[in-house]
Amino acid sequence: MKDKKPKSVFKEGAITSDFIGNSIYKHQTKTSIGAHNIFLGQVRADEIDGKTVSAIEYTAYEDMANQKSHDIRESAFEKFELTCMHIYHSLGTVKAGEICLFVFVSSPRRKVVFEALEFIVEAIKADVPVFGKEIFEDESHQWKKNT
Amino acid sequence: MKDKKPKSVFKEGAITSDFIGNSIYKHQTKTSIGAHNIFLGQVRADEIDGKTVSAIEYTAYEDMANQKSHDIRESAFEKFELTCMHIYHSLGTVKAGEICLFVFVSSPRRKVVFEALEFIVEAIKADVPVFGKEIFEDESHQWKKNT
Amino acid sequence: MQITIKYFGQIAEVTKLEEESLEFSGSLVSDLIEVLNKKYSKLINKDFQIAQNQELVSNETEITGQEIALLPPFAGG
Amino acid sequence: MQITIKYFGQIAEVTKLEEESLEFSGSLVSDLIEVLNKKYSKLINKDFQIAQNQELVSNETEITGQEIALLPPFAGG
Repeated sequence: MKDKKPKSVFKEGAITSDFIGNSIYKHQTKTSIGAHNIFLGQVRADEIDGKTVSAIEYTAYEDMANQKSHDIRESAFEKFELTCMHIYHSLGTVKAGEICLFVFVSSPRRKVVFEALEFIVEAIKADVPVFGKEIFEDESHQWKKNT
Repeated sequence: MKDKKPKSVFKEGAITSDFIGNSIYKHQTKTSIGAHNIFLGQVRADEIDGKTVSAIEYTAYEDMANQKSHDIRESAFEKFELTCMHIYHSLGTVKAGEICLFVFVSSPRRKVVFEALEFIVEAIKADVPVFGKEIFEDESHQWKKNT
Repeated sequence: MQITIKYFGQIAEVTKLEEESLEFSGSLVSDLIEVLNKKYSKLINKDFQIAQNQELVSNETEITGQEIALLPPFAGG
Repeated sequence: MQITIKYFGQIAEVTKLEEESLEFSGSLVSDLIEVLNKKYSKLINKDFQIAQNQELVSNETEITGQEIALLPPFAGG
């Protein structure tokens, strides 16, 4: 049994460029870092059968999602020499063009950040129970599915 | 012979987190993008023989560096399905903890951004004539060399 | 035994609720799916996985009555 | 022929200038290196490559008199 709740990765609504910029700024005091790698997931205005996606509404099985994100974090630190690592995912409505996923890894050396970031993003997509309802401009919807 | 000068990748001094945040913000109008990947090079306060690096002073063979960066850009667009791509490198003094390299790639899909970003960063390190003088706290220096 | 089931996303759309308690007399995950398919006929065409105590489980796993959830395909990021 | 050479980083530290014009009577890059090693004895211990017209060239390349540069190891990023 897990003895304490892991930190939440969720933020209500879109992740702003200010938040990301500020997060980068905070790492400038960590002078052992030589390389950062950042992944951002942005909501696409996909056209499906003549209708355009205007937003995605995210929900999650939050407890499991936070636990799985915590597990991914632990195994990333075990596999790769990372100085720090952050994961943020949106809940609720994120409009097309806005950012819904922000993953940030930092290390003394660059080789490791590329590998680590891809590992983490793929694990999030595969293992973290987040659900996305694609809302079209006419307010109809369909359910998103990761590929 | 090259018929026109490629765009400069250089910026005087450190690349600020505001500049990076703003660059992310500008991409929110491009709603075909689904994934961004960003690499940031940060100056490390390495300790070498008991002395600590306080800054790096960057110089470059600017014409050749811009031409090589342009070539890297062209071959990245040829190899990978990218929506956009940006490279910025500092010239002059960048203090430990500050950012000296900012590479930004965006694509409809995520798989391609990981590969593309690593390709571009490795090519910049190998092919772009930028030189770095590591300044220690006692004002002595040594010349940096990419590995 | 009394079990509590959570529904998410497209599955919650079918069940029209996010959580319910059921009296369950089977033993395996597959027994539970059978019960639910009877209760919600539209579930049969839906793609979902079952998590017990926040871990995905197979049809042959025994139901212990801890936190159970029906999860449609993940769409994070 | 009259050629112009640019020096960068650690190399400019040795030559104490960033650019100069030389009368050059050899034909290959290796001939030029020999001339420069004589002029700047400390160059012998330094690691550098030569670019002609903004492309790295080998010792066997012919000097055409276009933009020539001595480049120490790259340290971008």
